[in-house]
Amino acid sequence: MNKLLFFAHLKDEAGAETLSIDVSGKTIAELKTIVSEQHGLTKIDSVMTAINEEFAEDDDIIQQGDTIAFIPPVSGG
Amino acid sequence: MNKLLFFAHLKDEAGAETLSIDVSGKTIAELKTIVSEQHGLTKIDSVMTAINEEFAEDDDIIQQGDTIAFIPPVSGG
Amino acid sequence: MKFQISKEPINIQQVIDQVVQREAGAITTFIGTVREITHGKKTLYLVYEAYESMAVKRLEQIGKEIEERWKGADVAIVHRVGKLDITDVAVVIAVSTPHRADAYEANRYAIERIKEIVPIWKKEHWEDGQEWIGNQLETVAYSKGEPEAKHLDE
Amino acid sequence: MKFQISKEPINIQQVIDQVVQREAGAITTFIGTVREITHGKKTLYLVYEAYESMAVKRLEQIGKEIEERWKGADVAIVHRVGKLDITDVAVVIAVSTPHRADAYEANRYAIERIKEIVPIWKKEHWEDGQEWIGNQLETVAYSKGEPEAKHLDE
Repeated sequence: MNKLLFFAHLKDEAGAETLSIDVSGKTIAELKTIVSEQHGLTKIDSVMTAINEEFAEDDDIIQQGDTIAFIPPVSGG
Repeated sequence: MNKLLFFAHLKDEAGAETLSIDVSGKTIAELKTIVSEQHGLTKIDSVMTAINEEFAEDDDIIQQGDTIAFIPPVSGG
Repeated sequence: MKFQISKEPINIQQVIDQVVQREAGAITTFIGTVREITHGKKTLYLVYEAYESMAVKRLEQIGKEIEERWKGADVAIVHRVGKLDITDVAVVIAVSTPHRADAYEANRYAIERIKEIVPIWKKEHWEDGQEWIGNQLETVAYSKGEPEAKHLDE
Repeated sequence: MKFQISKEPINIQQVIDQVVQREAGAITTFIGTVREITHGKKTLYLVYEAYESMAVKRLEQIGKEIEERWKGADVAIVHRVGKLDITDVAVVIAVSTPHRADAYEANRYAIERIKEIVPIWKKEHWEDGQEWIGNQLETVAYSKGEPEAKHLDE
């Protein structure tokens, strides 16, 4: 299984803070398409992702047990 | 009368912190020569002066009652 | 604990204390405060949210980047989360260095990097609504590299 | 009392408190601390002396210069005098501005101007002697104008 995390407006759009789903073997790009189509996430292209708290690239492959976070443009500071 | 103020190494050189002396009518340049010759102040050219707490120029004329400070290169901060 | 996400008000002096060193002649701090008016609009309050565990890692990363780029630099950063009122302190960055020019530059670098890579978001609340604020840029995972010159100076 | 010469240790938070404003999004501070090693020589302690009444006027002048150059800036500066040990705080400059770039620049301007026009002197005490420190430059009464680029960054 994998854990997906949604923050800021993505949390509102997805209607959830976390989601448990098995997406191991898929790329980040494939996962982005899935959450975009199935969970209503918009502007997915401007969303960064992290695997286990490290920034990920679109072609990174998700492993069993990975936690994937969807990170909209940050606005701290 | 006028009051002269000496700071930092000038205080050590002059052997005094303050000096009462009548120098009204003289320019700052003239006063510099006086304190240099009579009070052993060295490197007087790199010393700034202030009249009544405002920076002065060499050709400023000292008035009765003015306080003149001799200000070596500053090193605050 | 030089890199923290805090639910409580930040004690500025405590952040500074963590970078005091005998080799330092200069400490700079950056204190980000909640401004009332932005782009002509009146903010009532903000809510900051963080991906806390990752945010701490990215703050630590920024600290390491600075210590590599500026010799002898020491860094501490605390970012607040939760509801903040006008003039409340959102972030405190303290940097100490032997000489002052570095303390300013390294500190500035830290805030620019925070605005790029640290997963923290603010939601602005106005009289007529509320919105999560993003940097409004096409954003990629620039986990390394220089702050982008085009970055907005908000 | 936004511009002070202090015989007592400086309370940094109190200096910051004086520049908090609802229009500010950024506060920077510069904290000058006593460094142990300068030019390879070990300092034991420093003594700062000021022409106090004039120093306060010049700090006020620097504050005015900043408020004219950086819109919406607010400034407070406290300089310590007397005997200071290693890591003790000699000066605290706090500047608040609406946007952060100005807060860094205006703060940097303040410390450069202090090193030019504020009548304060330090005497360094080493194991083998002591000396009043000057800026080692040909110095004229530059009561106005930009900080000099050639100024040493100590």
